[in-house]
Amino acid sequence: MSFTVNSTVFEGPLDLMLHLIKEKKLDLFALDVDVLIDQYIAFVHTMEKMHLEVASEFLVELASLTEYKSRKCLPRDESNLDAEEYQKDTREELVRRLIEYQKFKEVTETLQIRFEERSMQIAKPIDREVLRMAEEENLNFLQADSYDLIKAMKRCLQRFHTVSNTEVRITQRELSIDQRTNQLRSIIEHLPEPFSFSDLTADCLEVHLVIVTFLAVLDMLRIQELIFTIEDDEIWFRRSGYDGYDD
Amino acid sequence: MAMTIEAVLEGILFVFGDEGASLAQLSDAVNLPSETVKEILDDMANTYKDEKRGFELSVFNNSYKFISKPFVREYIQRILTLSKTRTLSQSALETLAIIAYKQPVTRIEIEEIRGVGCDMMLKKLMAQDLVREAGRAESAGRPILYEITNEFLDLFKLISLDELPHLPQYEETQMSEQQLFE
Amino acid sequence: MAMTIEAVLEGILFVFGDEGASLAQLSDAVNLPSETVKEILDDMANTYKDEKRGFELSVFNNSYKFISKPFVREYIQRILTLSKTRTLSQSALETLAIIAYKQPVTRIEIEEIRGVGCDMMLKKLMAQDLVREAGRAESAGRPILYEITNEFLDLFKLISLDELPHLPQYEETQMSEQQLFE
Repeated sequence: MSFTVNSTVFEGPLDLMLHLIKEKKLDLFALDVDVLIDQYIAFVHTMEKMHLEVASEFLVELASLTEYKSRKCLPRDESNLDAEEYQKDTREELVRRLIEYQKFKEVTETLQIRFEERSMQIAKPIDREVLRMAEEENLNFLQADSYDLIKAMKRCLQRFHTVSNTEVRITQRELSIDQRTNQLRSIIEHLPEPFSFSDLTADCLEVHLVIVTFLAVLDMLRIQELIFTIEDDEIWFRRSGYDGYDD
Repeated sequence: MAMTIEAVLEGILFVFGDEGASLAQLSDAVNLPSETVKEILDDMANTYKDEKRGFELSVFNNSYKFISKPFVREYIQRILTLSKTRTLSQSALETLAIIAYKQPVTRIEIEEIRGVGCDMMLKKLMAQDLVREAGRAESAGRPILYEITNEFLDLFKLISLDELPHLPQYEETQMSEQQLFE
Repeated sequence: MAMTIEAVLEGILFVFGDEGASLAQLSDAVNLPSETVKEILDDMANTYKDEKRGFELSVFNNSYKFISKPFVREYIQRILTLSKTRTLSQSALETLAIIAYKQPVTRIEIEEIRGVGCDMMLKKLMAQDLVREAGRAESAGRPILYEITNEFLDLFKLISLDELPHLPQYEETQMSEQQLFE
């Protein structure tokens, strides 16, 4: 007997049985249970012979099917109807389980399609402005579990990922100090005063850009577009009100 | 500046991005009954279907958020590497499907249908916020019950669980066909 | 699905959010000369002026991004104040998550990942005993290092940091291994 599939592709014994039913063109709704059981037992034995690791669920099922088979082979005691009952129950139960599982497998295909469709669609990250506004609010109600934590982290990483990709393109072009100065002017427009050097480098993901930013800030201080104070180890900047342009 | 309720709702949803906003939050914000807001949002959702629009309104469990239309993704990929889309294994999908149709459901009930243990899988799905605990069953040992989350609805583009495709009912139909041909 | 260049551009700009996209990126994406794209964007910018729209197209230095219209802000504030939403704690959670996963960590490192300043947030978290200082880094300026506290573990019902769910990248590899061996 040749098998083109290995055990790892099956989700469990029921999945394997459904596969066998399909492969051997058996009818799930008028199932010849004996044929299926033979196929199943043969398959699992082959897996073992090939020294494949067989998951315990497959073996548990194997054991009960083997029991069913051997009981059937025993000479029938006419006075005892229990054996017949047992066989009927086992057969019906197996068919019922297979049909029930088949239903979910079928519906899973529909779900898979929906899932793939949805995964093509992207939501935009929450506006940083809202995060900033939220920062002002109180935290006393903070209620969360560790899953909330990982969700928050994922969100950060996703945003970080988007930023780093866009930034890579920008840095590739080697921003000049003048270009960075122009960028800083627009960044500063949205910053509440006083702002710190780290506020100005919040979008810098490479040291190179931090240095360019630093040089640009020095230049803006030189032309008195910005003024600074030092407090608590941090340099704070304000706009001087002077627009910084020479003309 | 001139503005309409639509504009306010669009603005809020735009700003909140992937957080989305609930119907309750939106009605609170604009100070209108939720039925009215829902109607406006329904109308809005329709206008986004226009071929000139690049995003649409997604609704699940009375939560709303904007998501880009599917065709946008390939264009974005030309200029930026998007993180790989999430994948769900066959076993994850099966487990989710069983929970969605049978919820609230115990681990044993799921395992009976799948025929395999799914302790690890449940933990993984919970870590991904697709499944959550929903109290305990009254039965012996009071086992934990599981149900699906809003995240699940979002991930499968379902407005609510009622939208799930019907489970096939082939016992009767197929059986009777069978009998016909016998 | 029917779509137009406008839709693609709108979709891209939508996904880029407050990062915005440059004219060069947008023309690359749709594979059209930048003059053509600029014209389309100019037209688009005009349509967003409609009173029914909640955001507009801002152009700066050949960089385009959607920003919400000014009147939206007060409604956002209302949602933040009225409903104790997850959004409210989103900031706090993000900051805590980064510290927990990367500790000991400097403020700059946190801000690099979050892309937002978090000076105030750190002060609040310290006031609540969820975060504490943990010496200074050896790097230039010897910035303060932060780590999480036992109260943090309590709040998140964790016995130790080892119990934190794995970060997504790890999860990815685990998932595929899992699939292989299942």
